[in-house]
Amino acid sequence: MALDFAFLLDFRWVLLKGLWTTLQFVTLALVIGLVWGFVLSLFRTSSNWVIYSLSTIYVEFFRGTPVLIQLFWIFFCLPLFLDVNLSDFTSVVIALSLYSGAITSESFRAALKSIESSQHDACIALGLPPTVRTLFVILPQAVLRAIPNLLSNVVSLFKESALVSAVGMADLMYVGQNIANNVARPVEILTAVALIYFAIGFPLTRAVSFVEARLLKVVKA
Amino acid sequence: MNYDFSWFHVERAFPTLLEGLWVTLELTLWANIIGLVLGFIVAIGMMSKIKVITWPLTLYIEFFRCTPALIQLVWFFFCVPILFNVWWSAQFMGLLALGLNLAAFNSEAYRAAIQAIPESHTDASTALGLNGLQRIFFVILPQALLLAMPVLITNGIGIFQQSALVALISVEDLMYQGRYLSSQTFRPIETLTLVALMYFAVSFPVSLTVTYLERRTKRLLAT
Amino acid sequence: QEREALWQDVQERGTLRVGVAEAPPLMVRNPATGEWSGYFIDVMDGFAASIDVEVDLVETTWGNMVAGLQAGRWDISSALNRNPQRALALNYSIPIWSYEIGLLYDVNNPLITSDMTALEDFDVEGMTIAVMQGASGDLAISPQIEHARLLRLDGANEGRLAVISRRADVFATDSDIHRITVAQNPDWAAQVLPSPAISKQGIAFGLRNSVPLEDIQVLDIYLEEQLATGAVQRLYEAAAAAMVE
Amino acid sequence: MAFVEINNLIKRYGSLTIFDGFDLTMSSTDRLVLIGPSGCGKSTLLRCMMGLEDIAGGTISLGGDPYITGAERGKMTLDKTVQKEVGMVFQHYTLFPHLSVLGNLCLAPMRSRGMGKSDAQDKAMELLKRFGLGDRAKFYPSQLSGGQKQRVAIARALMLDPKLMLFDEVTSALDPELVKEVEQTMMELAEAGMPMMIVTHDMHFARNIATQVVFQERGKVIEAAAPNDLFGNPKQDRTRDFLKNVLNIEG
Amino acid sequence: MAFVEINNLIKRYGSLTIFDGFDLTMSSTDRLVLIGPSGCGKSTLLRCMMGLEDIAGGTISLGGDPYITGAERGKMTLDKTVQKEVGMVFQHYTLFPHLSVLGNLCLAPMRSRGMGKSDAQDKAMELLKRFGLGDRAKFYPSQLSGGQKQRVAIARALMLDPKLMLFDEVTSALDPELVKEVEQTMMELAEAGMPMMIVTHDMHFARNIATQVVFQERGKVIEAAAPNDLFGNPKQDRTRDFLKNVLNIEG
Ligand SMILES: Nc1ncnc2c1ncn2[C@@H]1O[C@H](COP(=O)(O)OP(=O)(O)OP(=O)(O)O)[C@@H](O)[C@H]1O
Ligand SMILES: Nc1ncnc2c1ncn2[C@@H]1O[C@H](COP(=O)(O)OP(=O)(O)OP(=O)(O)O)[C@@H](O)[C@H]1O
Ligand SMILES: [Mg+2]
Ligand SMILES: [Mg+2]
Repeated sequence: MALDFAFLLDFRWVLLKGLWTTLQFVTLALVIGLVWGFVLSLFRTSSNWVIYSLSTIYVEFFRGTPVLIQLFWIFFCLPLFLDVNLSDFTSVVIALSLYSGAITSESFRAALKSIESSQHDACIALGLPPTVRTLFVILPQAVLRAIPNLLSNVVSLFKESALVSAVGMADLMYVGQNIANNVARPVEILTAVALIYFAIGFPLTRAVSFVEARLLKVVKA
Repeated sequence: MNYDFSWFHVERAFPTLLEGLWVTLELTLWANIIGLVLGFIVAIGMMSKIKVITWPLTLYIEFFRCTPALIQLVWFFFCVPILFNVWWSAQFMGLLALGLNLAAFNSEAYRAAIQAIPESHTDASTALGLNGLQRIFFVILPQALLLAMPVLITNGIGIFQQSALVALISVEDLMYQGRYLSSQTFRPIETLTLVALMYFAVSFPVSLTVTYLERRTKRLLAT
Repeated sequence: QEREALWQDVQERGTLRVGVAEAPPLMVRNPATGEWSGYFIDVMDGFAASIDVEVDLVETTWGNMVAGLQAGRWDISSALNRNPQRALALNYSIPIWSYEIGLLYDVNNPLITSDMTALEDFDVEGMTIAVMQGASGDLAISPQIEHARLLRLDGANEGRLAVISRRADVFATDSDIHRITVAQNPDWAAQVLPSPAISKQGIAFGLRNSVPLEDIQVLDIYLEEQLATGAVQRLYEAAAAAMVE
Repeated sequence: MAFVEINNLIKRYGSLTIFDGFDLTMSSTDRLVLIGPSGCGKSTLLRCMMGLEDIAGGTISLGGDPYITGAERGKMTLDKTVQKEVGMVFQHYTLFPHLSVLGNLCLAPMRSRGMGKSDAQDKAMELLKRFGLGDRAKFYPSQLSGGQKQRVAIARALMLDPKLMLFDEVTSALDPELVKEVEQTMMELAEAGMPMMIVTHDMHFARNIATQVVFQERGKVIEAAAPNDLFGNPKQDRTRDFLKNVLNIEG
Repeated sequence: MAFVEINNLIKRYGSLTIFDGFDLTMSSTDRLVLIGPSGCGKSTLLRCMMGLEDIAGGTISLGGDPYITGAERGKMTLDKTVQKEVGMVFQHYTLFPHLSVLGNLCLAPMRSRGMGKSDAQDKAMELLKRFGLGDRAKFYPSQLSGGQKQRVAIARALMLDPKLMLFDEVTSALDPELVKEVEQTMMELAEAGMPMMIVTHDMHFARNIATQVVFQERGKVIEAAAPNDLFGNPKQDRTRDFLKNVLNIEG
């Protein structure tokens, strides 16, 4: 069959709108996931056995089961258990936030672990109270060290978000399928959608390497 | 709650789900073998100073890192035959896509690990009269493997999780069987809950083992 | 099991939530605007007006049509095929349309010749038949196939892709969907309508098991009238005409 | 009454006992240098005095004030106000890598003393100039040499006007060429009359800076004396052995 | 003809010239110690001799055999057979952390000499016993003290029966207490008649072990003499200055 990409031009705004939807819920999920992930990482370094175990199981569950199933579950099972109605958008944001919280917490945890105990000693020797220590010494270093990892998480979440098309959310992938159904030319559409994801994802991964090279030079004394 | 749970069908379907799990495990295993070996070769290639080698490798890595795995699978399954005129089975194509995806991510893990090996080890190898290949095999590879192991295993579990996507190209893995059963029995909620738990039952112990191994290698490699 | 008072709930809410997935011309999503059209949607609009509520369309995929209904994300699943297995888990309205399964194929495919007219002709070794996972084509074809290989895919796109890429030799689904494919890709696409027909199932609206028969009767009575007056037929023709232009 | 007084200190790591009734005193005009073989507990002693380690018994006093009291069960009691009057410098600088030199110096006075920003910065600049680091205020630790880092760490500790400074092998991680600049900074501090406790492996420096040298082994003080006596004429066999061991390469 | 002969060595890092026509000779009965200020090129010299650096000109010979010949453009020529007769020990041990002590020792003989496993192990055990490390064969580097690590590194280099050993500040990273054990090992090697070139900052050790001391500065040999002459009665002002600087802390 002959490939013909020209017709895609007619759909450029539609594809962009799909991308816009994708970016909206990915951004929301990222922000929520960032906060939730940091809280989780503190839970996971907790000395309280119950908090530690629960948060560990939570993180492992969301990292170890297919995101497709998580989405499905939040979409169709959560309303049954909670007996509430959630809009598609809300459901997607909840599902992706829960997932991104889990992967973000791992990045934070690794960063927290990489801060030498001598930094704590130095804080005590300088008479810094615990809150100052956490806010002004530990947190900034943890965030700096976690940044490359967090950025990689942005890329993975952005990519994984293509799955929400499978539960009927009109994101980039879904719009692509919709167009393909309409014009019945799936090869071109699929390729174009892949390229759009790439066009966003690639600069992001480059940014990761850039930040990694620059930032870590400062932080690693 | 306004829903009657019925586990009867699901119970009957359990053996089928186990068959699916077996396929998932096989896929994961082979994808990991491809990912571990090819990933290292790519990482070594990326260390090269020759642009003709690094450019295509960069393109390969970035393509797989920057596009959704869903698209990669579908693209491999449908577009490769159209564009290159080759027909391999769904299972093989799924495996290939997953393996190449994992290799791209693993190569980055290896690269970071290789960079963490002190440069002086290269000098020491030369001083000991080891040639380039011997150095790679006996000095760099084992250390890179040990240093990168936590990330490699995390990636490996990630592929276990992501392998669910092959269901969309009709590879009969756990996800496929789950979806099939749920459309057969019309008990999607029970079936998919069970499927999620089955995935978790595999990934959780593996992940705990990783944490343990991570602690051990750290101690071993501490200098 | 609890019984629910569906129409009462719907009227209190003021909206009737209808689960929809792409199946032109029954239900069509306009990619440019994201708006839905199609005669099943027109029928729902009419019904909603008759009980004095608005229609709220919930987009989903075919694979999730049942799950979303059971989870209460919407009140009615639009355009479900009636079959006994499904009836164990769902309630149905009366059918308002019957559909035919067509087989889409690539005219350049040497395996397919013009004398192949029945499903048995396609059920041979070396033949691969693509179906949409969980959709009516899957449910109708799977039990009848003995020799050919089945390829269960996610949606209509993948089905078409399978034919283009020769992953499958034919793609079995609603003939109306194929009609569009053939119209858009005259260079390679063609379809066979097997005779005898593969399945003679009615397309209806699906409701939860917990919806009492009295409530379903309300819907049925409305549909009965639309059928009897030929309104459904007119809506179909209008929608199909809109598709092909 | 002595300025620093350690009474009957008991310190354990799990089942390993480091100190089992350790005593030490130091006057406010002293600069006490601790020497002894690796693992004898020198660092542990300084860490206990700084309040970094939970002690199982005994008291540690500063200016007659017992600010740390060990408890066999549960946590020791620790008077944080007195603790803040002790400053400590570590072997590996432990500067905060995300803060500039100035930021490192100003953090503690601003956050734990409530000093105003400009006051803190003025004071910091004064200290930095005194140590010849005036032009490094805006640098980040990763941009400094080891010797500069260590001098910044000393300045940082001095920002809180400590009454006692503890130095734990502050030159051990430095290239030989950079040792001297740090030792000179410490000498200058000594001349300004700062009471100090110093752990070092550099016997020549020890001899130069100390007013009193304490040789300890396995958690016990073996010998304490003025530097000329201890180095020139050690009374104990074990001291002699140790010194011979450390110094003979230089014979 | 000298055992080691460096002729007109030219070495650059980019636009930075380290050596611009450097000459040095050493006989097979010599133990040559290189001293000089930081950055003068001592490590670079050893690295050039080991074949680790690409040189831009000159030759380096061992036993009359010019095994490294520099080239202004393109790569130098290097005779790998002769290169293997040179052994080198580095400041930071560079043991392979994933191999046991025995594994570290046996890797090179087995892989680059094709020695059989049991032969290699026998030889390794003999060397380890000679260095008092017989009981550490199964340990991993992370389980050893710094001094033990460095002695293992020396043993590892000796596994290939080198004709010349190069030591680059092998005790600089060690705790003072551990320096001696490594220096003793080197002394023992010296007594066994191994030709060595040693870079060190420890003047006392230099004096003890050297048969010849070379003081270099900015890529030039300033003075070369027997240790007693060079340390006791330096001819050049710059040598005197350097020695004063290094030794005065110990006055
Ligand atoms: N956190 C800890 N947990 C368990 N044991 C410890 C810990 N810190 C130190 N030790 C042990 O306590 C003993 C004393 O250690 P310390 O660091 O005080 O010795 P040191 O005299 O400073 O030695 P060095 O000269 O090597 O610094 C050593 O045997 C050491 O192994
Ligand atoms: N890889 C390199 N690239 C650029 N310059 C280098 C490199 N290695 C060393 N140099 C420079 O070459 C000069 C000589 O370095 P070298 O390490 O040989 O000195 P050194 O005498 O061993 O000093 P030290 O006593 O500090 O070890 C220095 O100015 C150093 O900065
Ligand atoms: Mg110590
Ligand atoms: Mg050097």
